[in-house]
Order: sequence, then C-alpha cells, then structure tokens
Amino acid sequence: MDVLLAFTRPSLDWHALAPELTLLAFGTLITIVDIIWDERSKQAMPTLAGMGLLATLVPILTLAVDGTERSMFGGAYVVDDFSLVLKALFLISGYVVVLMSVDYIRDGDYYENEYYTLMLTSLLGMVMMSSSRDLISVFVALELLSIPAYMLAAWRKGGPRSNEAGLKYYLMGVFASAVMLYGMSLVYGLAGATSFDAIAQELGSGPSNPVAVLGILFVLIGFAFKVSAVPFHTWAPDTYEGAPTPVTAFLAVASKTAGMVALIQLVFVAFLGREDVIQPFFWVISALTMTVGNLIALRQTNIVRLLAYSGIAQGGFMLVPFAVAADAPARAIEAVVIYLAIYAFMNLGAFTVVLAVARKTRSGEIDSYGGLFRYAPGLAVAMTVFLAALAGIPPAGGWFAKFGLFRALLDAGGGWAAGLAVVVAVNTVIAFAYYARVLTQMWFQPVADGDDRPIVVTGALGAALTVTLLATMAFGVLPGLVGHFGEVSVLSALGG
Amino acid sequence: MLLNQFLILGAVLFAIGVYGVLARRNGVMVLMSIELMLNAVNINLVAFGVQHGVVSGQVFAVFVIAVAAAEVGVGLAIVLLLYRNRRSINVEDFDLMRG
Amino acid sequence: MWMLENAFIIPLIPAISFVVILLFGKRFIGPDRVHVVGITALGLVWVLSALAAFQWTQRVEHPPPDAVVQMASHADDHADDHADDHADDHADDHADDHVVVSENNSGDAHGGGHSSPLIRPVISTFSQWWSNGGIEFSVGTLVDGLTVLLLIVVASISLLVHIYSTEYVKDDRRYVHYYAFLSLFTAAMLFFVMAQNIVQLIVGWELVGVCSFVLIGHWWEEKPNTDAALKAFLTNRVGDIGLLVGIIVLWGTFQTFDIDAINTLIAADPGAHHLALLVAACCLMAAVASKSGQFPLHTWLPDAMAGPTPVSALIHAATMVVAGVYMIARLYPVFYEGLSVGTSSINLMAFIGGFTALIGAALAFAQWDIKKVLAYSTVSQLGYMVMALGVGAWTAAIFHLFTHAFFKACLFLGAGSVSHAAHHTFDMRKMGGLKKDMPHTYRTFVISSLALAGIFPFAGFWSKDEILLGSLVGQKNSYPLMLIFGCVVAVMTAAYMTRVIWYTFHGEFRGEGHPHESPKMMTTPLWILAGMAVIAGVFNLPGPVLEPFGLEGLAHRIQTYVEPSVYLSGLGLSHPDPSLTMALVGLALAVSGIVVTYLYYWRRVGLHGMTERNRYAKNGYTFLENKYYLDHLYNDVIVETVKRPIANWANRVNQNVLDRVVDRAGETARDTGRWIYKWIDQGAIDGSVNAAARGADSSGEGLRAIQSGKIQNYGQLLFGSAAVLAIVFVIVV
Amino acid sequence: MEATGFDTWVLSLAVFLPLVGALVIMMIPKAYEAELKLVALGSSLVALIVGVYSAFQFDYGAAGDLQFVVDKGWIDVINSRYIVGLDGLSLPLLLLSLVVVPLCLIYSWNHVPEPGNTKAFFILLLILSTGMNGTFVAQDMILFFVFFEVVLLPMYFLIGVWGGEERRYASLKFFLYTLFGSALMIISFLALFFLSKDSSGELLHTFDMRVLSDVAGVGIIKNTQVWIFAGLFMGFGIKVPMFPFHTWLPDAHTQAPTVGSVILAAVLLKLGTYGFVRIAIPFLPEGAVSWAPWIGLLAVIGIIYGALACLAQTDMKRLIAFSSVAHMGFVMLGIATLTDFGINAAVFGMVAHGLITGMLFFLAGSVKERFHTLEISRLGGLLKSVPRMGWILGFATMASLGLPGLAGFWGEFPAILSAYNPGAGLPEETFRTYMVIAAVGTVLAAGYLLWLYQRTAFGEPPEEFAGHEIEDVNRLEWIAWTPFLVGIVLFGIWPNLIFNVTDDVVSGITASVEAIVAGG
Repeated sequence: MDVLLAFTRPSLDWHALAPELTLLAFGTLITIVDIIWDERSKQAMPTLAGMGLLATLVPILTLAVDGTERSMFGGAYVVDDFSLVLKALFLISGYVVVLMSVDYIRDGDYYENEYYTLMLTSLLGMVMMSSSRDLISVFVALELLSIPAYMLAAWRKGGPRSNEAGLKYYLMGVFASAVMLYGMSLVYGLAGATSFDAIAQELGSGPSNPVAVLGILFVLIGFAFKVSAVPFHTWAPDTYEGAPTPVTAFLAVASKTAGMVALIQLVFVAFLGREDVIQPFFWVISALTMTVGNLIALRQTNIVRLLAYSGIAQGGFMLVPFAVAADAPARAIEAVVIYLAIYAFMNLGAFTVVLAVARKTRSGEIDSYGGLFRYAPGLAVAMTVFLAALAGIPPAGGWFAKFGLFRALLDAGGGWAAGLAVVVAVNTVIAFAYYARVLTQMWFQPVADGDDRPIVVTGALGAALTVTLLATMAFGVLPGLVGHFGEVSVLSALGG
Repeated sequence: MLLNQFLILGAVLFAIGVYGVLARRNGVMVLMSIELMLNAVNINLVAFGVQHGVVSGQVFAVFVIAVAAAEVGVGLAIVLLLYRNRRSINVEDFDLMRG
Repeated sequence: MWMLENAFIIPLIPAISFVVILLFGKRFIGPDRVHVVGITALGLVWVLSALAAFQWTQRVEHPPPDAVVQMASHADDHADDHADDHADDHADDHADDHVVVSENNSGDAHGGGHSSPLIRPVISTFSQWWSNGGIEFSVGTLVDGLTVLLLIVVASISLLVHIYSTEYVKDDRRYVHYYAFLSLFTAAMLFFVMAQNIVQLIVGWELVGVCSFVLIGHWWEEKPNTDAALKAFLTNRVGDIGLLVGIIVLWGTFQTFDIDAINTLIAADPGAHHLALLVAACCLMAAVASKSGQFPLHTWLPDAMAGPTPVSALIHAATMVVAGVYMIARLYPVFYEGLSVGTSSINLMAFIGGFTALIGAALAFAQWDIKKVLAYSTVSQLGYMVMALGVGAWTAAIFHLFTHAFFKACLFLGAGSVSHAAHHTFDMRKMGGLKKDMPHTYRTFVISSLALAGIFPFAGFWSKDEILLGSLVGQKNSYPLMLIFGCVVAVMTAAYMTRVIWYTFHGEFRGEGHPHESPKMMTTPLWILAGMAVIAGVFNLPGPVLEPFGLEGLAHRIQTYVEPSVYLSGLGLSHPDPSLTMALVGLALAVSGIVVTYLYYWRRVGLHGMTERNRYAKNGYTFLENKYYLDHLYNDVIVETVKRPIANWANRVNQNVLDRVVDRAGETARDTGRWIYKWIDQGAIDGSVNAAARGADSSGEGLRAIQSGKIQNYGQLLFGSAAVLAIVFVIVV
Repeated sequence: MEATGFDTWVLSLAVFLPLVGALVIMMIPKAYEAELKLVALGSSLVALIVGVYSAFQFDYGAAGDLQFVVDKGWIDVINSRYIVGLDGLSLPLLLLSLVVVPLCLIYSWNHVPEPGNTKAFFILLLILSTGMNGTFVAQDMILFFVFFEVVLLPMYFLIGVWGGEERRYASLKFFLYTLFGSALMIISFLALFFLSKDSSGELLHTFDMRVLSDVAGVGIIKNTQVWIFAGLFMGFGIKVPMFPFHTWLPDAHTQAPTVGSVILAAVLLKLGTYGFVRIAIPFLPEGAVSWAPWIGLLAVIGIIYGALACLAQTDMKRLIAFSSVAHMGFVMLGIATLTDFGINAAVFGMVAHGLITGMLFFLAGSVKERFHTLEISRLGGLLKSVPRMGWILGFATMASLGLPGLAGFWGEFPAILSAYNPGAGLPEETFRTYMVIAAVGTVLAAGYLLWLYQRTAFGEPPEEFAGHEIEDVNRLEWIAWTPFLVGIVLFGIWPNLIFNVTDDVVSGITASVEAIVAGG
C-alpha cells in the first residue's frame, strides 16, 4: 500500500501548458462575460473566441522557437514539435470554423455564447490530445473534445434533424469509447502501465497474445470510430447532415484530425511492435473506407452529405500510411500529418463555400448549384479549387497529400503496399466522378430556377474563404511549406 | 488473487451492456447499458491495477467514473431534447436521415 | 557540263510557274492569260533540256577524264563526292566496288558488243535534306542518258500539250487551276526523272500521282470524274505499298538511298543479297504495275480518261504512266538480279509485261470510246516495254518508251481534236466520215497509227522490232513465250488501230451537227508529234540500215548515249545483232493485221455478226467488254472495303459465279469498318468502360442500404465488425 | 549546362507568362472585353517571342544536351527541384505549343462558342498553355507531373462548358481516363525515385530526370522495370491515346469546341508520346525492350483499327478524331522500334500530326460554323460554296495521308522504315510484319481521307445550302491558319529543320538503350 501513498506533486512546466491555459482562460472569460452582460455581449462573442484562438497561437510559437522537448507527468504529457504542429493546426482550423460560424449562429436561433465556449473547450481537448502520450490522458482528452461536440451537433434546439444528429453521434460515440476503454483496460492489464513507452516495451514484441490483440483492436476501433472509418463510419453522414453546417465542418476536420493524432501516437509509439496486427488491420480498414466512402458518395444528392462521404473517403486515404506503419514509419507519419494539414484547409474551404451558397439558395441540394459560375464566378472558382484539391489534382493542394501516401507506400515497397497504392489510384478516379457532379452543376448547367442575383459573401465568410483558398493553393504550388511541418513532426514523434 | 474471476465478471458485464445497447429500444435504457459497459471496464482496470500492484489502474477507473458522469449528463440532456421535440425516446424512431 | 550539274533548275522553273499561276493567276495575270506563264516556263524547260541533252552527248563523245570509269583512282573520287550520301563506312567498300566495275568492264567490253567507255552519270548533291540516326541524307540530281532522254520527252510533250490546251480547254471554268497543275505535274515529273536517291523517287512518284488525281478530277462536279480520280489515286496507293516496302528493303540491304551507290554495289557483286533483291524487285513490281497500268492493276487507266484529253495525252500516255518503266530502267540491276532476268527463260517482269500487252490489246478491241481504245493500247504498249525490260532488252524498252511517247500523245491529241469537232463525244459510234472534214487530224492520226502499228519506216517499227529481237535472242537464252506474245500483240495492235480509223474517219458521219477542223493551236502540235512519229526511229537505227549511206557512225545513238553502261556492264547485258528476218516478220505481222481488219471493215468480208451467231464468240466478247470482270473484283473487294463504290458499276452486274462470290466478299468487306466500330469499339471497348462506371454507381446505391438511419443497426454493425475483426485476428495472428 | 544572365529566365518566362496573363485577366472585369482579349493575346505572343528567342539562342551544335537549364530548390522535403531545360527533343514541341495557343486565341477572337464568356475561355486557354509548355521543359519528374496534370482541368472545362451536346459525358470521360493514367504514372515515378541506383549501387532518391536518364535504370532488376514501365505505359498510353485506351478521344474531340480539339490534337496528345521518349524509354531501357513488341503491336492495331473506324464515321469531326488514333499509331510504332530512326520519325510525326490534324479540326470547326452540321452526307460541294476552304481542306487531306513533300510523310516513312531493322533485342520478324501492316495502313488512310474529301468538297452543294450566301475563309481564319499551312509545306520540303534538332538527343537515348541491352 505504501506504493499508493508515495505521492509527490509533479513539477508543472507552465510554459508548456501555456496554450491549454490560454484557451481555458478564454473559455471561462466568455462564460463570465456572458453571465455579466448576457444579451449585449452577443456581438463580442465570436471576436472573443477568435482572439482566444489567435492568442493561444502565441505560446505555441514561443514554444516552437524555444524548440526544447518538454515532458510532464512521467511522460504522460509531452510538448514536442509534433504536438506543436498539430496544436497550431487545431487552432487555425478552429479559427476558420469560428469565422464560418459568425453569421450562421447569429442569424439562426442558437445559444450563441455557449456555442463558442463549447467550441473552445472541444478545441482544448484536441490541443491536449496532441500532447497526450498516456492512455489516461488520451482518454480524458478524447472525452473532453467529444462531449462538447455531442452538444454542438444537437445545437439547433428546435430542429429534429439536429437533435437526431446529436443523439446518433452521442450514442455511437459513447458506445465506441466504451469499447475502446475495454480495450484499454486489457492493454493496461498486460502492460501494467498506461504510458505509451511502457506499453510499447511490454507489448512490443514477444509471442502473440490473444488478449493483447483484442485490446489493441478495441482501442484502435475506438479511434477508427472517431475518424469515421468504415465500418465504424455510420454516424458520420447522418450527424454531418443534421448538425449545423459550421459544426459539421468542425467535426469533419478538427475532431477527425484529433482522432488521427491519437491513432498516430498509439500506432507509431505504443503498438508499433505489433505490426502483425496493425498493418493488416489498417490495410483492410483504409481500403474499405476509401472505396465504400467514394462509392456511396456517387449517389448523394445533398452537398453536405456528399461532403460527409467524401470526408469518410478522405479519412480512408489518411489511414493508408498506417498500413505501412512499421515498414516505413517516418514516411508514414509525414504522409499523415501532411494530409491532415492540407485536408483541414481544403475541406473547410469547401464547407465555407457551401455556407455562402446556402445563405442564398437556402438549400443543400447539389442541383441548387446550377449555373453558379454565371452569377457567382468567384465562389464557383473557389469551390472548383477546393474540389480539385480534394480530388488531388495539381496545382491545388491535395495532390501533394495524395503524393505523400504513394510515397510512403512505395518507400515501404512490396506487393501489399503496391496493391494498396493501386487501390488508392482507382479511388482517386472514383472520387473525381462525384466531385465532377458538383463542378458540372456549377459550370455546365443553366442557373437553377433562373434566379441569378449575385451572392453576397459576408466579411467573416470572405475571410475564411481567403485563408483556406490561399493555403490550399500555396500548399499546391509550394508544398515545401507544409512538407516541412510533416518532416519536423516525424523526428519528434519517433523520438528521433 | 483471483484475477480471472474479475476479468470474467467484467467481460460478462460488458457483454450485457453491449446487448442492452444494441437491443433495448428505450433511450434511457441504452444509456444505462453504456454505464454497464463502462463499469465493466472499471472492474478490469482496478483488478489489473491490483494485480500489477500499481495505482494507475484505480486512477484510471476514477477518471472513467468522472467522465461517465459527464457523458450521462449530456446523454440525458439530448434524450430529453428529443423527447420534447418528438414525444418519443424510442431510438428506433429517429431515422429522418439515412442513405 | 554546267547544265548537267545544275539540272535542278529544270524542274524548278515549272514549279515556280505553278506557284505564280496559283497565287497570282486569277488576280494579277488574269484567267485568260495564265497559259502564257505556263508555256514560257515550258519553253524554257525545253531549251534547257535540249542543252542538257547536248552536253551529255558531248560528255559521251569527249569524256572528261573524271567521267570515265577505268582505273581505281576514280573510285576514290567517287567515294569522296559521295561520302555525304551514305554512311562513311560505305565509302570505302564503295571504292572497292569501282575497282571491280572497271574490271568487269574491261572483261566483257567486247562480249557486251559495245566498246564505248563507261561514262559516269553527273551527280550533284545539295545541302543535307534530312538526317536521321546521325546519317545525313542529301537531295540531288543524277543526270545521265536516261535522264536527259526523259527530260526531252517530258519537256516536248508537256510543251505541246500546253499549247494544244489553250484551245482545247478555252474558257474552262477552272482554266487557271488547269494550267497551274499542268505546271506542277511537269515539275514533279522532271524532279522524278532526275532523282538522285530512292526517297526522291517516292516523292516524285507521289506528286505526279496527286497531279493526275487533281487533273482527272478536273471537272469534279460530276461524280464519275471524281470516282475515276479516286480510283486512280487509290489503285496507285495500293501499288505504293510495294514501293514503300521495296525501297525499305533496299535500304535495309544496302544502308543507302543513293541510286548510284545501289546500282554500283549490285553491279559490283551481282550474286550477293539475291533474296533481298528478289523481295525488293517483287515489291517494286507492284508499284510499277499500279503506276504503269500493268496487269492486274491496270483498270484505273481507262477510267482516268475522264480527265481532259490533253491531260490524258500528257499524263496517261506519254509521261506519268511510263514512270514505272523508268523506275525499272533506273534501278535495273535490282530487277535484273532480283528476278534473275539473265539466267531464266521466264521471269515475273517479262510475264507481267507480255500478258499485259496481250490483254491490253484484246480489250482495246471491245471499246467504243475512242479514248478507251487508246488507253488500253497504252496499257498494252507499256506492257511491251516492261516485257522488253523483262527479257533484258534495256535499250529497246527505252527506245520504245521514247517513240511511243510521241505517237501515242499524237493519237490522244488527235482524239481530242476529233471530239472537239464532234460535240465532245468520244463514242466512235457517233463519229465516222470525219476524214474530209478534218484532214489534218486525219493525216496525223493515220501516221501515228501506222507508227503504233509498227509499219516501216515509222518510229514504232524500229523500236518494236528491237523488242521482238530482244525477246528472240534474249539473255543467255531466248524467251519464246515472250516472242509469241510480242508477235500476237503486233497483229492485234495493227488491227484495232485500223478499226478505230475506220469507225472514226471513214464511212458515214453518225453524229449530229457539222464537224469542223480544229484551229491551228491544236493542229500544229499534232503535226509536230506526227513528224516525230515518223522520224523518232532514226535515233536508234541499227548499223546495217545505215551502211549503204556510210552513216554507221549514227547507228544506235540511244544505245550509245542513253544506256547507263556503267551500271549495266556489270550485269553482262548483250546487244543482239540486228536481224533482217525478224524485222520482216514483225512488219508482215503488222501488215497482216491491217489487211485483215481492212477487209473486215472496208470490203465487208469475214465473219460479220459472228458475235451474234456464235455463242462462244459472244461470251468471249462480253468477257472482253466487261474487262475480264476485273473492275468488279476491285470495286467490290478492294474499294467496297474502302466503304463506297468508286465506280458506278451496278448496271454491269452479271449472273456469274465470280461475281456472286465477289459480291459477298464486297458486302462483308464494306461492313467490316462499320461492324468493328459498332461492336468492338463502341460495344466491347467503350462498353466495358461505361459498364465499369455503371457498376461503381450501382454498387454505391447498394451500399447505401448500410446507412439505414437506425442507430442500433449502426451499433450492431460497429460491434459486429469489431467482433469479426477480433476473431479473425485472434485466430490468424 | 547551367544558364546564365537572361537565359536563366527564358524558359520560366515562356512557361509562366501565359499564366501571368490569365491572372491579369482575372482582375479585369468582363465589361472590358477588348482589353482582356489583348492582354491574353499579348501574353501568349510574348511567350512565343521568348520561345523564338530561345530557338535562336539555342546551340544546335549541342542539341543533345539541355540548355537554358535552371535548377532551383522547390520541394526540399521530397528532394524535388524546379529544374527546367531545353534540348533538341523539347524545342520543337515547345515551339509547337507556343505557336498553337495564340493562333487559337485569334481564331476565337470574335466568336467564342456558346455560351460565350470570352474572359473565362481565354483564361482557360492561357492556363492550358502554361501546363503544356511546362511539361515540355520540365526536367524533374514531380514538376513534369504537376504540369502534366495542370492541363487537365482547363481542358475539362473547355469541353464541358463550350462543348457540344454530349459534352458532360465526354469531358468527364476524358478526365477520368487521364486521371487514372496519371495516378498510375505517379506511382511509377515514385518507384523510380526509390529504386534508382547509380552505377556504384548507391540509392539515388532523386526526381532529377537528367540523373535518371544517365543511370538508365541500372540496378533495377528487369522484372521491376517491366512493372514500373507498365505504370508509365498506362499514364502515357492513355494520353497518346493507344488502342485500346483511345475511346475517350473521339468523344472528347467531337464534343470539344474547335480550338479545344485543335489544342487537344496539336499538343495534348503529344504529352503522352513525349513522355515515352523522354521518360519511359531512357529511364527503363530493359522494361522498354520487353514492352516494345507489345507497344508495336498496339500501335499497328491502332493504325488499321483507327482507319477502319474512320470508314464507319458519318461525322466529319469524329472521322478526323479517329484518324488521330491511326496517326499516333505510326508515332508509337516509330517509338516502339527503339531505333533513332523510329524515334526521330516519331518526334517529327508528333509535330506533323499537330499541324495537320490541328488544321483539319480548324476546318471542321469553320465548316460547322457555316453549315451548322458536320454530317458528311449533308455536306458536299465545298469547293463550290467555299472554294478557298475547299482547297485548304484538300491540301490538309493530302498532307494527312502522308503525301511526300508535305510534313505528314516524314512522320510515316521513316517510322515504317525503322520497323525493318528494329533496335537491339527486338524480334525482327515481328517488326517487319508490323512494317507491312503499317504500309497497308497508309492506303486505308488515303482511302478514308479521299472519301471524306470527295463527299464533302466535290460535287454540287446540297440544296439546303444552295440559296445562302456563305462566307469563305475570313481574315481571322487566314491569320490563324497560315502558320499551319506554311509549317506543313516547310517541314515537308526541308524536314531537316526538325530531324537535325532532335537527332542528337534521340541518338543519345537509343545509344544508352543499346548499351544496356548489350550489357545485360
């Protein structure tokens, strides 16, 4: 029992925790402001939230400049380049989402202040996730980012679809996390410790052990759910369609990224030794996810739902490198991180356009995009760029993400990898088929219901659009920008 | 100590929970079943922790309990919301969106 | 020798006049005056060609030291000034070849029966034309006796035709284009005859083909004309496969396109590459057959008569159609060795030639269209030339080419003049009795006919006599079959020409209107050509004829000047001594032909109406009239494959086994394209592509079933697949 | 050799000036149509001038080595660099694409096809031009890939927005086909990146095409080479297009607007063949040797098959499209022989086909504009109704059927000739058979082209057009067409203009291939 009593207060590295604390501070600040001047504060909220996110970037920059790797709580919580890159990514995408939300939330009947509080909280969870190197902290981070997301998904109080979206997301979410926890308990049982390094040592090698396999699988499945990998994707389309569009964007980008981050940690640090489980698992999952996502997307008529399935397929692409995690770890991580970064911008951009168009057409149907190019050429071109990026066509950013996958696969080499590469190739083709349906509507079709008044793009949306558009194109023309982050994150993640 | 019995208990509880989630139509009952699963996990954690003679297992369990509380709170809220809008908590009914 | 080195100027002139006429014809010069440009150009060409001919004779008479091949040193010069024509490694063995050549020469100089030294052709090459694989290929001119002979022929005929046309196609709807393309044709033909390498041969060959295409289709508003034009071009294209492949084989064998080099290499070592040469020669024969209307590719020539008559005279009688003969003569070593002319008593070339001569003559009987008669007569005469080459009588063939050009051109222009008078009809049944109305045309026509028939002392007599002689004596052994062919054809030729003259000029006028003599611009050329038809023979008189006058020196001028002994000597061609008997026999045959026909038509003796009475004769006649159904064969099999009937022949479908077979073949062939397109392309290939797309689409539809919308199904799916994965992995791993 | 001074800028200018023009136009509002037209034409013309300048500066003595080379860092993480360079192989094709674009702009000066919108149309053309020029000068595989792909979207929109009835289907088909090909292509590129070793067996990990063609695939075992080549084959073969991947071509051509078809025929198809010569063969000699017979087979099938398909066509434009399949068959046959003869001929064939078929598509477009149909059966008597156009059509037809003295011949004849003595390690009999088949193809070509000409140009114009006054070739068309016509004649009369330039490069390639084959 003395073991249990021997408790010493861990040393806190405030600089390392600065981002989380800033975020937390702004979250509370918003709440307080809300309590003090509730109604009158509405206008200030998005600004506050945005400031909060930007402010949080400051300590991240200082940490990046400082560059030393910081570890706390016995390695449960680590701040290294990898985590910093992803924290930054979370915050920037969060900021874009806030920009997207401004008008949407203001114009609909929503609880406005809480909305931003919850979003900041969820982002806090994500930021923590990127630093967590321990089953417990991963679990806590996961729940911290999920629970607010459940609520946000149901945020349109009156809307049955939104409620249903929330319910589905919630039930499936907790169910999955229960499964995951069970897996974690087994893993813990075998490793006798919760930190990834320890797990890596215990499970790393040695004869295969059914319990270990079961544990690993369940843990992975928990996160596979988070990144909406087939067959654990079922919640995604419904939730995306039902949830308020900014929230959808948030889920599709930020929370998916969070899931990926966790997976990177688990796969490349904790379970790397068990490639006999990991690689086949992800081979199957990624192939399934890409293909099923793309195929179903072919049949969608609602743009958001189409983007949902496209998002699932994209997730499948991101999972591809995991299939060669052990054979080419460095390239694999690089590929995933790069993909995440580029994906965040191109997908957010696409959603931004959807929002902008929906403000006029009040419809999510693809047909409502007819002749967009005639009356809103700017938006049409922007959408074209984003879809091209998603399809992976140079010079829009996406090609480099896809390129990363191929690179990882071929670096690993071997028949399986090559096979998966071909699957990816085929899927890029299928994918374009449905992106093209949107393009076709925008460019080739007459204006829907003859109403060709131009679309007014609000300042916030305009800003979001600019950011995403610039980033997408920049990543396409000078992939070095994003490639660099991929590189640095590899070194730290693999502790090299 | 008798690790296996605890594990079996946990497994059984987990299985029951899963069954409940997948079979019960009543939203609240589904939530309960999930709690069941989480507690199965707790049992495992504690058992393993003791077996290894380290505290982390129990710490983990505490975290789980705390989080579970929060989750259920949110869950009930959502179910309530649905009940208000749809006059039903039968999870079968909620399929506006499909395909 | 300036003209010989700068011969390229000669084709350049008409080329320029083509451009000038085409660009400025309508606007600046004026449609009514374009012929001035053409005629001036041709006049210039004629003078220059004459100059070239003269300078060549000078070269032969007083060969400059570097022109004679005797000692090895020239081999080196030669090697040098050809180093740029073919890969340098060739230059060396090339040099050695020359040593051999000169030896050969001294060897059989006496056996060969000619003591004239071996005069090298004048070869001048210009800047690198194209280059490939590090080898640079030059364009240039090769001028020797053969070239200058052709230059003279082309220039003269073309000039006369230009003059003639000013009246004949007066106020034609496309006067300008007409003259433009006459010029272009002349340019192409001249370029062709002075080609220095076989690639140039192809170029000229195709260009003249195109000109003939354009001029046959000159009146393209009427479908039959364009059909004829297409038929001509496509038939030639078929032959061109042979040309292409043959030339490629030659390249593959000798690694050079240079005609001089190829000939020298073969002459130097006749035995070598026999197989390659055989292939090459056979392929080239196909080309010859198509261009020079040899059996079985001759059918386009009669249809080509759809073009304006002067064109027929120029292109389809005198010049273009002899391109094939010219090519054989030019690359004679290839054919000689390839088809082993020297060693066998029968060979492909001789047979094709003889057979063509025969059927051509036979078909000429069945025609009512005067131009078609002449066309088939041309086919037959070309066959004669090819046969002559086939039996190794090189000089005789070229001699006949020379004489034939004049009298056949004259005959065509005469026919044109007739139709000009008789309301543009060529149907002999609508003529008759024109003798008195158009004396000039009549006289010139008769003269040329006599020449064609081979009556002493007209030109045809001498050349034909030499051919018969050639096939009698032949190379190493005689060609009896060819001799028989030759004699039969001699009779028939005389006969059908007499028939033409009867129907056209004698008896009663059967057309309507008042026929009148053609104007000077047309008769003058006729007389000039008729004159040539009389005297052209003197250019290669055998010695004995001249002895009485003590002019032996003038004997065998063509043989002396034209024969490229530098190439042929290596082959050991012999020149049979003239035989009086042969001459008399030939003459007798011709006369007999005339007499029989004369009796048949003028004196009404003989088997009149036999074709009506006698079934066999009737069938035979139909058979002839249908041109052996060869047209059906081509139209159905070949042209139908090319999708559209080129000749409107529906009215000539006979209940005939061959025909029915052919019909089927035709049907099948015509639909091949459509079938492949419909089933293979759109069906199989494109279909599979679209099917893949549809498959993806529908599978997407199917998969949507997963997305039932029911939470618990989702849950089941989630946990179910989790369980499955778990089990699988636990078992597998 | 690394370029210096202004020369460092030449290629980048030639490539990116059109893009700059496009960006400028985006800024100009639609209302100022005249201005944006001028900007478009101006930028493309300046690019052309730069190209011509480079052609004059070009050291033809050293046509074998790259010139105006620029080698700057680009994507360091994957060790891919911005390397551009010009050698005898790129030069003619670069000039071709530089010339074609301004002419297309001029041609569509006053009549942008339905539904109008000159601005967008010109922007797309300019972007297209950047992509094409870039592909021909890129010396880094990734750079090459990017340019190769940049071409897709503009063409997709050109077909999809300004195309005919079936435009949606056609454009998507074009896009998906090419996308699939290039996806496999990039896989092969990466395989090359990871597997290429230098002579000492060191892994190179480079995308630098200069290096890769120097090492010529040593150290990659034959089997792997064959597989990698397969990927490249798909990538380039679809673009060419080779039988049986050709089905996108007729649809794309038929549906595309006139200038779209022109550019497609004149330049886009060449990207594929260029890829074979520039990348596939020199990088993977052994793979090439084992693939060559099959490529040759597909090529000759393409020749005959394309011709037969032409005979089945009732639509003038579609017929021309299928004739492209046949003509590119000759090009591929030349490449398949792996001899300098064949490959030189192939490069010549690319240029010739670009000029000739481009010209034919221009004509088809103008005919469509005047008669509102391309149904061969409904046309006729062009020589009478629009004499000049009729004559030009005749000229183009003759050129297209490979008439000696015009450009077409020099693409066909040496290609066929080269099949007589195929390169080292290739089955002679097989290729000689190909040779004969190809020769037969020339006849079929004459067949369908003359048939087309007879049906459209000869005879009397049909009644339906009898009454109308139909405009003959107008000034803009003259401006746009003359360069094509001149080029066809010029290269036909003096082919050395191209052969001389390409020969060194090609000889280099084939030499290395032979060396490898002899060594292995």
